Amino acid sequence: MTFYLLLATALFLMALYGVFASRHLLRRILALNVMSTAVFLWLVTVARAAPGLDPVPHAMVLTGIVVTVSTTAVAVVLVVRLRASHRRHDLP
Amino acid sequence: MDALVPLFDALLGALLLWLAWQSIFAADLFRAVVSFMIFGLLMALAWVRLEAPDIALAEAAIGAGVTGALLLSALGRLPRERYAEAAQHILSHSYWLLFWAPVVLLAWFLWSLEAAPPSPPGLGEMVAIHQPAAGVDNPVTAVLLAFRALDTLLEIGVLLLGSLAIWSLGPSPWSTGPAMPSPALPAMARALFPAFVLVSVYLLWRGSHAPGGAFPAGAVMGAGGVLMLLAGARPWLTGGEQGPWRWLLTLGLGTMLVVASVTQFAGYVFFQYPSDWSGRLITLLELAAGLSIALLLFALYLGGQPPVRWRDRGWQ
Amino acid sequence: MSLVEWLGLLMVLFGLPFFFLGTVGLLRFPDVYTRLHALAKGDNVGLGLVCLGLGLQSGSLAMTLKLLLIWILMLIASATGVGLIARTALSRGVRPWGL
Amino acid sequence: MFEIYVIASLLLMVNILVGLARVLKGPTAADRMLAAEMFATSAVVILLLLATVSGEESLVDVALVFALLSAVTVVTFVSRFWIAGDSGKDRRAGGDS
Repeated sequence: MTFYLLLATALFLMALYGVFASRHLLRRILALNVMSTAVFLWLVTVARAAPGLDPVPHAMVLTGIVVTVSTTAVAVVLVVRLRASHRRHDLP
Repeated sequence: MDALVPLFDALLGALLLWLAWQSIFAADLFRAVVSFMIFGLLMALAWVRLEAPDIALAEAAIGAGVTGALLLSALGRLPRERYAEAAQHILSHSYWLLFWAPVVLLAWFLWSLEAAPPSPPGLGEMVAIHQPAAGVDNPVTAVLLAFRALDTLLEIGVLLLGSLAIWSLGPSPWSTGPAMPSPALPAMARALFPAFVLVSVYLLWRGSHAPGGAFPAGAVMGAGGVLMLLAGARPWLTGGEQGPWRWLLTLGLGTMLVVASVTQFAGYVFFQYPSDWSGRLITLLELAAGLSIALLLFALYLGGQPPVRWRDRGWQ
Repeated sequence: MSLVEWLGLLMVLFGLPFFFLGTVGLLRFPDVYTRLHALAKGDNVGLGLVCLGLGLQSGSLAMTLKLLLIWILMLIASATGVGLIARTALSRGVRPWGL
Repeated sequence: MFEIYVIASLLLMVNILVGLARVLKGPTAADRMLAAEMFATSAVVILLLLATVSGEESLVDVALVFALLSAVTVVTFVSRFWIAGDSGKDRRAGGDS
């Protein structure tokens, strides 16, 4: 279990750096997605410490995945629009 | 065999780390997107290892379906430069100092977890006690649609808000030109479409007693819609103001609200179901939510308001 | 173990090398078209043998049908996908190796 | 017998690891996509093997979803990325698009 916690931590930190440091907006969106996956991984791994299987964090993660999809879609479309109208794909 | 399973985990973890690194820092943007898609693929395996088949199913359905399609389509609309500048990082290396704070915090957290392994009571027992009242056998479905139905309501609300935001940005940016790469494509789509319907109905049905449910079913159906669109079918989801699609997009949210309010007027708490009706109500909600999740994901993929009339896209 | 289960195990073991050979082909072949050829072997024959073998071992009709459905879906997807990529590569002017 | 399947899934993971070299090298976008498709097939097989080992039937459903959706990725790649992008680049370099 510790192994997956470490993995989630490493993924989260890597993605955190990526979100702040990359210039291309699509890359930031990818980093944001990796970051949310790391958080889900953390949640599910911690939930396994409880005796029996705890379905509540699983349901939370399912909800989180849907929310991530919608935010990703909106962000991707915004990047495409920004490119079309201002010919750039990074923030000023 | 006992030594093999940790080896499997270690290999999986190393692959995940490498792919995440590639998808964030690779010089070529297409390589980054492909790495991200493979990352999603392997995350499904990780969920399986963590005994979360529900999440594995959702991750598979969404990562291989709408998210991948959306990222690839967006990449097709961005200019294909060598992305040399895209790999540039805007922070100087001294900013790495900023990241030591969370590192230290997380290390401390991990250490405290190791030092005193928590034995959290968890909510598993409570769910198990109340589950018979919910009328479904799958605990995750019971949590999603009975105990924490408010979360699901808001989740569908977020999906609806997302597609509203996208539609308000203008018409769909993907080319709907005549490019049909092969005559085999429409044939494949026709052959696969029944399978899409079959699998999503099966997942919906399974949701009441095993991993499955409205969201994976809706995601599979939405991906089926994307495939049909790419194969040249003219969807009946149009930008015109007439038609049933606006009602269908809000079907999930509407049904949940109606059920919640009716039970409230009948003297129960918001989203508390009468116990004889619980199973049937949950099935109804799943059906409505699955249908509108499929449509909403398809609408999200379109990337803008669909045209009032879809053009025919024959093979060139 | 019964004879049918041994047969299933044998089929799974026969199916797996196709994936390893597919990877070898993916890495060693010189152009897209030959790599497509290597890939399709794993998709069609390798997965087919594994699905049939596991279906024989599962002993339930529903599971066997589900495994067969997986194989058929993969067959359809890979057949059209391979054709699609090859045709597009040709029309975009990617030269076959040796021509 | 189940040990064999665990070893087999481990070998398939190693297979994916080795195949990642193609994603890294390219040279055309199609090569990278091909590698991703092969990983999808490998993941389906790993899921089926793990389903047999653990007796968890729902893993077969996950494999089914992967098998069904693998077509969507290829078709989007070809018709929305490869064709929609600027043409003529492949012709010049014999690759690298």
